[in-house]
Formats: sequence, structure tokens, C-alpha cells
Amino acid sequence: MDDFYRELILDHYKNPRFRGTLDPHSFTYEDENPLCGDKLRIDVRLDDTGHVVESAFTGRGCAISQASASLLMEKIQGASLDELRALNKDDVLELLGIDLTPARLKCALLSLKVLKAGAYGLSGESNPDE
Amino acid sequence: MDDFYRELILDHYKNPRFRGTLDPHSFTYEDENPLCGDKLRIDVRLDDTGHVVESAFTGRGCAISQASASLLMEKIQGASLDELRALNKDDVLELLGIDLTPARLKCALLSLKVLKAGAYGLSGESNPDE
Amino acid sequence: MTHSLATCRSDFPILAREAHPGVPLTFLDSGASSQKPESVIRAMDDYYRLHHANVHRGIHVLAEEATALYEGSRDSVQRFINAATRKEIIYTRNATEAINLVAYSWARANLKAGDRIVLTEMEHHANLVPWHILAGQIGVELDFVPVTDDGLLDLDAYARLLTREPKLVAFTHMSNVLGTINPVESLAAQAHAAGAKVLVDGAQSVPHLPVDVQTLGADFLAFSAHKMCGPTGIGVLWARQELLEAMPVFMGGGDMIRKVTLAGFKPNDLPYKFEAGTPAIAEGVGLGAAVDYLTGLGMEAVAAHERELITYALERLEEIPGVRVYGPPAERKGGVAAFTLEGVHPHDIAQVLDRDGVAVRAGHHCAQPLHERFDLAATARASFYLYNTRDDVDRLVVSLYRVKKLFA
Amino acid sequence: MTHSLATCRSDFPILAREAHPGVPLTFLDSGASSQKPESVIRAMDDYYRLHHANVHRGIHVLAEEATALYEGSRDSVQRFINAATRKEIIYTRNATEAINLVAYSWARANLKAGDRIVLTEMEHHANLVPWHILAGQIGVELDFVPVTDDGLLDLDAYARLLTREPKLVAFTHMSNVLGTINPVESLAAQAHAAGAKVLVDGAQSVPHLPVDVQTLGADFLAFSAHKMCGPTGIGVLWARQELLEAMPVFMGGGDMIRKVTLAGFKPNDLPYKFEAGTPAIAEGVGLGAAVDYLTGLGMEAVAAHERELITYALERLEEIPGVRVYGPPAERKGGVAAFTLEGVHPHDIAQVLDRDGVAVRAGHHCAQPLHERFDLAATARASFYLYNTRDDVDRLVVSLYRVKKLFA
Ligand SMILES: Cc1ncc(COP(=O)(O)O)c(C=O)c1O
Ligand SMILES: Cc1ncc(COP(=O)(O)O)c(C=O)c1O
Repeated sequence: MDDFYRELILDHYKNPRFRGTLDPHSFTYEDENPLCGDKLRIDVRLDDTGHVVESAFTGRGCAISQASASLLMEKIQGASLDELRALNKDDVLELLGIDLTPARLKCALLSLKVLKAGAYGLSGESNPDE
Repeated sequence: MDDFYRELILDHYKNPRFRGTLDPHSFTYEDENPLCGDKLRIDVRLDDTGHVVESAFTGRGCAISQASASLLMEKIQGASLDELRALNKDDVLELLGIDLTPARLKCALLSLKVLKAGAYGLSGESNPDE
Repeated sequence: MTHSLATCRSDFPILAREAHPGVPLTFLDSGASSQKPESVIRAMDDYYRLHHANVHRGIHVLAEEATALYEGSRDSVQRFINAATRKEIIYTRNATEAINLVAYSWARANLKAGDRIVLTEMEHHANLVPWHILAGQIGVELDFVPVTDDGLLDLDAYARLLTREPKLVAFTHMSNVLGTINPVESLAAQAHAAGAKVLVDGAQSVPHLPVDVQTLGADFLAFSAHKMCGPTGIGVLWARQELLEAMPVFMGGGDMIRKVTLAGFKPNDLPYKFEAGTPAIAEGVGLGAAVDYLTGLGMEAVAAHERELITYALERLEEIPGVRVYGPPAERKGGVAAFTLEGVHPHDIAQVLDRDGVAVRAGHHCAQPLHERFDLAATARASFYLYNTRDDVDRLVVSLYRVKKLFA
Repeated sequence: MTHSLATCRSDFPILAREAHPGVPLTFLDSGASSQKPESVIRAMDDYYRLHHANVHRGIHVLAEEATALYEGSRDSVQRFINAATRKEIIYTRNATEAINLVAYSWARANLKAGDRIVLTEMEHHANLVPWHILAGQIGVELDFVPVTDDGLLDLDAYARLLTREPKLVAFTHMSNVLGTINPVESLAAQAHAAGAKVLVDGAQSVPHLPVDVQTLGADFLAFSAHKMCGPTGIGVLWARQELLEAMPVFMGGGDMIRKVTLAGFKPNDLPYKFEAGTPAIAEGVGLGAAVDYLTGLGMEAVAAHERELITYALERLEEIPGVRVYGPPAERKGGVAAFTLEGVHPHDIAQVLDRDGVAVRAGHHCAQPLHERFDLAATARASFYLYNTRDDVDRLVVSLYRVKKLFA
């Protein structure tokens, strides 16, 4: 348990960074994990060179999904659109720093799924990682 | 095995009594056991007082079903219509004189079923013993 | 009876395992699927080691033994719910398939566009989605009895919905989230008076309460073996014989036929008419053993034991600041406590409890509309069965305090 | 590989039992349902003793273990038939349900009155009755490829039937009576050229032959676990992902949904979209163990072993005066010998053989139209599997001579 709910995760859950919405934004995307009811929206503003100048998330969910969103927002500041698109599961797991059971993996990866769907301008269904 | 295929049964199978059809008859009925493909027809001629004067069967089937038909024909000579209707499973099993497994019971009882359906003038489906 | 209930915990091998090294298992997830007693596991194991062959048409010793064991289980189930005849016991994969069978066979033959079906807001997806599919295909209309804040059916609204002359009323006997035990007899009587047939989802009631189809008032009853000490892979549809006789077949294949030609087929007699292909034989044997086990304990005793446990559990849970339990008070419910803890997502609750060996379920428990109704994305749910004890409740409570502390 | 086949008989506990006191068991009824090796029985037993909980949505150790075991079996099955993805492995109750699923979902969405379906005269009822039901409901027309006196499909007639532009061609890979192994690849290629989809009934082939869906040419493949060393209560529908994606749902309930509201539902992703309600979890675990067992032996070796046995069996049987075996010569068939013995009804054959411990099946083997075709009410059938030996054949032959003597 102390693995699972490391200080870092609880801290990001209790004190999320980059929480909110952006207006205007370069892209926004929202999706949910219907099986657990977790919902997440991510807004991203890019500069002229296609790098993230600001990003923010709102939503509801468990500590894992919220902390992973917060950690992901932190990570992508300054990243290029291509870098966003190249993000993968391992990047998120590395941010969280814990082993996840399959049932919780979906929680952890919701933010990644939403971010990439937005970055690709694609529907959630056809997320290339699926 | 020697129980199952007693001399009596093999004898009635190999040398069936009362095999044939009757014309005219008081009633005739035919049915089959679709699961095993056994088919049986029984014709009965009654006298004025409603007693069996003659009966006959045709059909195809295993030794048990054929012998039970032959034995049953033997038994009902002279019986009244009411006696036919009152015949039951135990009467047939007694005639055969063997213990039957559930799968073979249907073979043994086909002749009874056909006879009673004819005697009641009912369709095979609503045979009161079912 | 009560005596064997007191010691029955040791009949369940899995309850002796540790959840994690050094951490005992506190299994509070029987609402999702119960554990199996030794007698059930053994019956299936013996079946495969000693008696297996395909059933029904075989003339050899194994086929005869397998058929006797499998069909014997149907007699046990018949007695268990007091059905009039074994012909009324149709084996399916689970409660879900039993309800789908009614939707595909009875409903498609008897309902047409514009006909109404009354369901409730507390239904499990198993008693919603088959009707959604039907509505999409033939245009029946679905009405839903609302659930009150206390977790009960709104009976006034029910009476109003019945005035629209539904053809079918389908509701759960016991909610798998709220624990609410619905007054089936009076609901069914009203439905019948309005001219509707009544389907009762017994997935949660048959395992936990005495259920007698002669007095229940249902026309159809669906339940699953795996929630009542039996194996996965088998469930039951009970319906009155006349209804089943009049219904068209559902799936086609071996065993459900009397005769097949290239031109067509004649269906077999009940119950086989609705059982296509090689049945779940070992599972039937296991279900028979489960029903015998429950009969041995006595369903009155089982229900009383769970009533006592849920009463104690509600007391203890409600004493924890921030915990809210959904559903009616203990007198009106079975052994299910769905709850939230302020500030902590149910997934996180379940995850932390698991580290203490306490197995509860978190999510929507296949009742999304009910969670919508209470404006919840998810709840945590502790569900009790005959092998649970007050100690299990105490361990849950202790662990919940740890959750609170971690997320404080 | 061959080595383990040689000794595999001892892996099957039931084969050590006596049929009757003092009479060893000679099990020649695997075509109806195979026996199970220790590893399969043990896997299910362990599952219930150590790991059971409901799968998929649970956040506790048992739910995670159960899910991993159950879903792991899907990976084994995927590899076993070389499917492109695990999403293509749909669990059903049996082969029969798999075919019904195609009839209810794919066919009802894609066929209309007057559309044609080509079947064959050698089909099992499982691949006849679902189409009869469909014909009765939506008015499709069924054509049947005749069977030649040798027990082969009449390929000229097949080609002619294809000119009528059927929408579906559905046939068995291997006949459960004649043993005929149909040339699936070329039949499928012709069907595809004619614009039809191809359903292959693999109930008898997947247990006995190497089957690779990448080269088979089928669009749908149905089979049952219980005929391939696995448990009762579970079967498989394989179909290509695009097809499955495009198909409407069949049964509704938990697990097969993404989201449910009072107004409707969204189906889940594959394979879950077609799996409604609590699945046959222990059975999935058992099927996984069965597939692992067969993979360990090697399906090439299994097929070779059975080829050798059937060659020997046909030789020995045909040497008995009055015995007639139906179907093609050994080179074109699997390990099935359906036969008659002049003057003795197949039921009587089976009954007398049983007294010698020899278990064969007697009847129409769920293939009434095929028996009609050969003007037979019934046959006796000996069917072989990996654990059978030449000794088993010898015992069958000795016992058949006793039958002859008794009925002489
Ligand atoms: C060729 C064939 N198809 C289909 C089936 C049906 O299999 P199941 O009864 O397991 O659904 C069988 C087995 O009896 C068979 O032999
Ligand atoms: C009330 C209720 N109905 C139906 C079901 C469906 O049961 P199964 O998944 O065994 O078909 C369940 C179990 O999840 C339930 O709790």
C-alpha cells in the first residue's frame, strides 16, 4: 500500500498541479473511463513553434488517475507536439513510479489517452495506442 | 449382459409374435422415438364387449423395443379396453424381467406408449403417462 | 442448522488462504460471486475423474452416470425453489442469459412496437440491456420505476406506470447495490392485475433468501449458480410450464430437438427445448451440490445470519465519519453495503483495503443508471454471505480507518 | 512429443477406472466428449480453492488473480488457432452457441428474405437448426450440398449451388459421423469467389487436427472445449476482427457494455462485446490448460496418432462379417468409425459392448439428415482420441464378435 500510495501520488492527488481549463487553447479533449466513471478533460495551448506553453486538466477520478494527470501536465510543459504524440504507457508508469495491476492501469492511462487523442485530433476510439 | 439380453428377450426379438398389421382394426396408432429412430405401429381389433380379439405390431428398433412389443401383444390378448388403458411402465418391465437404464427405458416403453395412445384415441404427445 | 452455519466457514477452502503474505483474507465480495464449499469443488472434481461423458443419448456406463448426476441436479434445483416440475428448470450460462432467453423467445413472440415494459432504476445491466436491445429491434417502450432517496422503489410511480398497461414488468428481487429487498409478491400481484407478465431477477435473492416460486408471484425467475456456492458457467431460468411450452425456441442445435430433417425441425420437450448443444454438465453437477449444501444449512438460517451481519455492519460503518451507506435500513435489505467515504475515490478505498486483505468491490457494480440516480460515479461495496462473520466486519472497519488516515 | 503421446494415457484419471467391477474401461466415445487430463482438472480445482472471484472489475487480489488466469486462457486459445488478436476469441457455452451467435448477430444484420445459405447433408444439428430457425424467422433459403456414397461432399453440386450466390456457406471441417475431413481451404476459396462468407464448424477438427485460422480460409470458426480435453460449459467463436466489429451485439448484460443509461447502452470492445454476464471463469481456466496440454503434445502428433489408429481400426472392423463402416477411407478421415452390424440394432451393439467396458455411442449422433441420406435410423460409432491405443481397437473387435454371437 505504501508503494501504491506513495507520498508523490497522494501529494499530486491532494494538491493537483495544472488543474483548470484554458481559453483559448490549441486543443482540448475529454474522455471517460466508463467502467469506473473516471472523467478527464485536458486543454493545451501551443506556441507558434508547436510547443506546449500551458496545459490544464479537470475531471474526477481516483488518486491514480488524478495524480497521473497532474504528473503528466508537469512533464509536458515545453514539449513539442511530436513529443506529445510519442508519449507512451511507460512514460506514465515511470512518472507514477509504481507497479500497477491491470485493473488500475486504465486509471493511470486515462490522462495519456485523453492527451494523445487531443494531440492527434482524433476520436478517443481510434487512439493509435489502443 | 446375460441379464440384459435374456433368452426371452432375444427369442422375442428374433421370433416376434403378433407381427403384422390388421385390416380392419378397431384402432391403430403409430409413433416413433425420434432420438433413436425406433418406429412402432400397433393395430388392435376389439370384439363387441370391448375386449382384444387380435393385435399386431410392425416397426423397427432395437431388441428391447421389439421384444417389449412382442411381449406386450402376447399379454393383451383378451384384455378389455380399460385394462389396456390401465397398463403402466411396471407391467412392461415385468414382462421384460430386466432392469433398464434410463437411456433404454424409452426403447422398452415405446410399445406401451403407442398402445395407450391408440387405446385413448389420443395423440402421442398427450399420453396421460407422460 | 444454525450450528452448521456457525462452523461453515471451514467448508470453504479459499477462505483459509492469505490475501498477501502474512495477511489473512477477508472476503466481502460475494455479491459479485460467492466462494465454493469443499462439497461443490469435490463434486465437480469427482465428476471429471470418474464419471464424465456426454449426456442424454449414451448407452454406456459413463454416459449413464453422467446423465444421472447432471439430471439429478435439476431435481435438486426444482426442490430448492419449489418448482412444480423439473421441466420448468432451464439451464443457461448465467442469470444474464436467462433474461436474454426471455427477451429473445417470449418477448419477440409476444410484444410488438409500442408495447411497454416496466423496469426499475435499480436494475443490474443484465435486466436493462436485453430490453434496450429489444427496444432497438422491435420498438417496445421502456418505463422505469424511480428509486427513492432511501433506496426503495417508488410505489406510487409504479402504480401509475401500470396504468399504461405494460406487457411485462421486470425487476430485481434484491438490489446488488442498495441491498433493497423488493416486495415481489405485491409488485407481481399489481402487475398481473394490470395484465403484465412478471420477470424477477433473482440473481441476488435466490442465493440469500428462501425463494418459493409457488408464492413468489413471478412468471419468470432468473439466477446464477456462481453467486450461490455453485460454479461459474451455469444459471437457471425458471418459468411456468405453460409459458415455456408456448414460447418459441431460442438457440438451435443438438439436444433441443426431437427431430431434424433438411426441411426443418421439431423442438424437444421441456426443459431440453431451451438447452442447445452439449450442456454445462460438470457445472450442473456443481450446482446440484451447491443447492444441496444450501438446503442443508437452511435458507431461513442463511437469511437470518446475513440480516444479523448487515445490521451490525451498518451500525459500525455509519459510525465512521465521512462514510455514507446507500440503501434502506437493515430491516429492508440483504447483506450488501454500498458506501462512499468522503474525499476518497472508491477505487482507492478498495485498493487500500486490499492491502489489508479486505476484498470489496469498487465501481458501478453493473448498475450505472442507479449510480447516476444518486449522482455517483462509483461506490465501494461490501457484500456478505453465509461464511462471513462479525470479525470480517470489524476488519473492514479497522481498514477503513487506515484509508481515512492515508487520505486525510 | 510422440514420446509424451505414447504415455499420455496415464494423464487421464478416468481411464484408470473400471467400467464395471473387474471390467476395464475402453473409452471410444471422445467424439461426443473427450476425457480430461489431470492438468485440466487440477487447474479448475486450484482455481476454486485458491483464486476465485468475479473477473474484470475487481480491485482485490482474488479478482486480479482470477482475471489474469481467465484472460490468460484467451491468449492460449489465440495462439492455439493462430488468431491475429485475442479480440477475435469470443467465449460461448459451446460450439452450438457460437454458431447461434453468428445466426442471431451477423446473419440477422446481413441477410434478408430470399438470401441463400449453403449447408451440407453431413452437418451436425448444431449447424442446421440455427439456420432453420433463421429461415423460419426471416425467410432465408437453405441449400444442401449432397454427400456421396463414399461420404464425401459432392463438389460438382457445391459448385452449382455457389452459382446461386449464397451469402453464407457453413459446413463442418470434419464430420462427427463419417469422419470425413472436408477440404476447407478450397471450399472456402470457392465460396469467397462466389461472394459468400464462410462459417466452419470446427467442433471435430480443432480437437484433432492442427487448425490455423490464417490459412484455413474461414470467416467464422466454432468449437467446444469439452471435445478437446477441456471442461464442459465453454466454447469458442473465432471470427476476423473487422467482422466482429461490424456485427451487432447478441446478448445484453454486464461486461458486454461500455456504458449504460436508462435510454440505452454502448457496447464494450471486443471480445467482451459478445460476452454478456459473468463468464464461465473456471471453464476458461480449464480451456487454457487444455490448450496448453494439446500444444505440449503437438497437434501434428495428435493427428498422426489418430490417423494410424483409424487405419488400423478400419482394417480390423471391415474384417468382421456383417460390419459396414460408413464414410471415406482412412486417408480422408479423422478418428471416427460409424458402423452397423447386420441384424443388430446399434443400441443393442452399444449395450452389449458396454458390458465389456467398451464405450461407443449409438444413435444418430445429432446428424439425422445424414442418417436419412444413408437410409439408416442409427449407427454405432467408435471415436478415438490421443489417449486411445491399438489395444482399444482390439477390445472393440473382440467384443463385437460377442455381439454377433449373441444375436446370431
Ligand atoms: C461436428 C459437430 N458440430 C457441432 C457439435 C456441437 O458441439 P457442442 O454440443 O459442444 O455445442 C458437435 C458435437 O456434438 C459436432 O460433432
Ligand atoms: C441483481 C443482479 N442481476 C443480475 C446479475 C447478473 O448475473 P450474472 O452475471 O451471473 O449473469 C447480477 C450479478 O452480477 C446481479 O447482482
